[in-house]
Amino acid sequence: MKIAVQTEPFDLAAEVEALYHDHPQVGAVASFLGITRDRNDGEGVAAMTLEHYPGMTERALERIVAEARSRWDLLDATVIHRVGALKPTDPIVLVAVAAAHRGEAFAACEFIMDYLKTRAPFWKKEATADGERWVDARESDDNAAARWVNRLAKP
Amino acid sequence: MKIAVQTEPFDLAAEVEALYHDHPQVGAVASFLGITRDRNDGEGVAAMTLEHYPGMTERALERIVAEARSRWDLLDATVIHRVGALKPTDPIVLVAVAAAHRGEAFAACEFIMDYLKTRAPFWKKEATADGERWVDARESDDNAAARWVNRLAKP
Amino acid sequence: MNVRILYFARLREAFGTSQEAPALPADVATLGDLLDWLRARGGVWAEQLGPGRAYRMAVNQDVAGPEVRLQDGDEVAIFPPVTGG
Amino acid sequence: MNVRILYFARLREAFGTSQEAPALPADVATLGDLLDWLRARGGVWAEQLGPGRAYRMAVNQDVAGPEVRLQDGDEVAIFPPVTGG
Repeated sequence: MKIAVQTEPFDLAAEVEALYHDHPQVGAVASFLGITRDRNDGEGVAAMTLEHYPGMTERALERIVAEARSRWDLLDATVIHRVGALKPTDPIVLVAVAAAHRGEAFAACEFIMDYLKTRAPFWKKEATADGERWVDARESDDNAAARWVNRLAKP
Repeated sequence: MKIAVQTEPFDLAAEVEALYHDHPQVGAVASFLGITRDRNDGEGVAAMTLEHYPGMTERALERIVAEARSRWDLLDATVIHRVGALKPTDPIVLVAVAAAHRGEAFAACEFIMDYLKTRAPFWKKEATADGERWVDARESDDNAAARWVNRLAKP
Repeated sequence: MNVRILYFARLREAFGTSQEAPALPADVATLGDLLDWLRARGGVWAEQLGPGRAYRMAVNQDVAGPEVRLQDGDEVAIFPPVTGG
Repeated sequence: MNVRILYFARLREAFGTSQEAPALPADVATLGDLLDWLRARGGVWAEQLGPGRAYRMAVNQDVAGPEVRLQDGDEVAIFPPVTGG
């Protein structure tokens, strides 16, 4: 399991390859890349700054991954989240999950993202033509996370 | 949209980057990598050969991706499937889907894999200690694909 | 009527051929008729395409059922359930 | 009792500070008491932590509710709903 919070870019291919290269029992790697967009809520976004709560962030991510591993039969997982200054098309977050079969890998990858969005202490500030603004939390993210509460595995 | 059937390895990072690099409206790329395992149905697998139906394969993959695009609001998608000789830890298939938001990207990526598994004309032959054997189709794959029939989007 | 028939994977090996282009008798009008005609060869043909065996068919690269009418020049394929991905 | 209080994002900016380590009066026993004590400062404190405002709290890096009892040396954090990913 790898959890990292960093300002530097990450290497998608190297991170995914580390999950299966020496692990011939891995049949499936589901991964998710979150990317800085140039628009949000109808406004142009020129740049973004990501703030976090050092210490609690890593702890929260570790717990989310541990929860995923208790729900599904996973072989490994990696979560890397960037902080600091980002611009449109910059990757923000990578979640990659290795399992023997695809169902577990897909479910756990989406679960980790949904929980990360609602439980890991990161905050986005966007630079728009009207100045800077803190991004508001979305109800749709709460709903996405709530889907998993009474659901131990995929339907 | 990119569909490819090839004997050569593919470059995960380059394929994923092509989906978002010049497309600042992309906020999410969900991807799936299927990898050759060294065991299947309790037996060791030393190598694998993938056969396909040239022409129909590409057509089937194009239809599956078109169906995904009609169900979800996607920005782009790539499917690359290898054929020929493969050994454990070799990637077999890449499905990568770009969208503005993660829910669409995850759902479409899993949908494409579930349909590819049951509708695209590929056949695996495994080399085991007891000789070669054709892999049998799995009922679990039919069930996974059937989940989508009455489901236009994620719950 | 002439059609081209392709065989894949387990069926290709069982039949010992990857394709053939037979001239079909006049009473072969549908894919189901073609299957009957192939089964009438007996041996592996009757066995592999017999009741209870799992196989799929395509006409001109689209999955097709036994009711589909064949036309001169069609590309027919017969293959096991798929196992890619 | 001494605790360290961290503020993040919108709240850090509103309060004009990222942390403080106040000596708390004896009647501040829980996180809820601490919130009352902060609101009693008035101004942005009363406003940002007032009814209807969305914020979250953590004690020693675990999300916590107002009923949680504070102990000397605790690390308390108050922050807006999270927006990462």
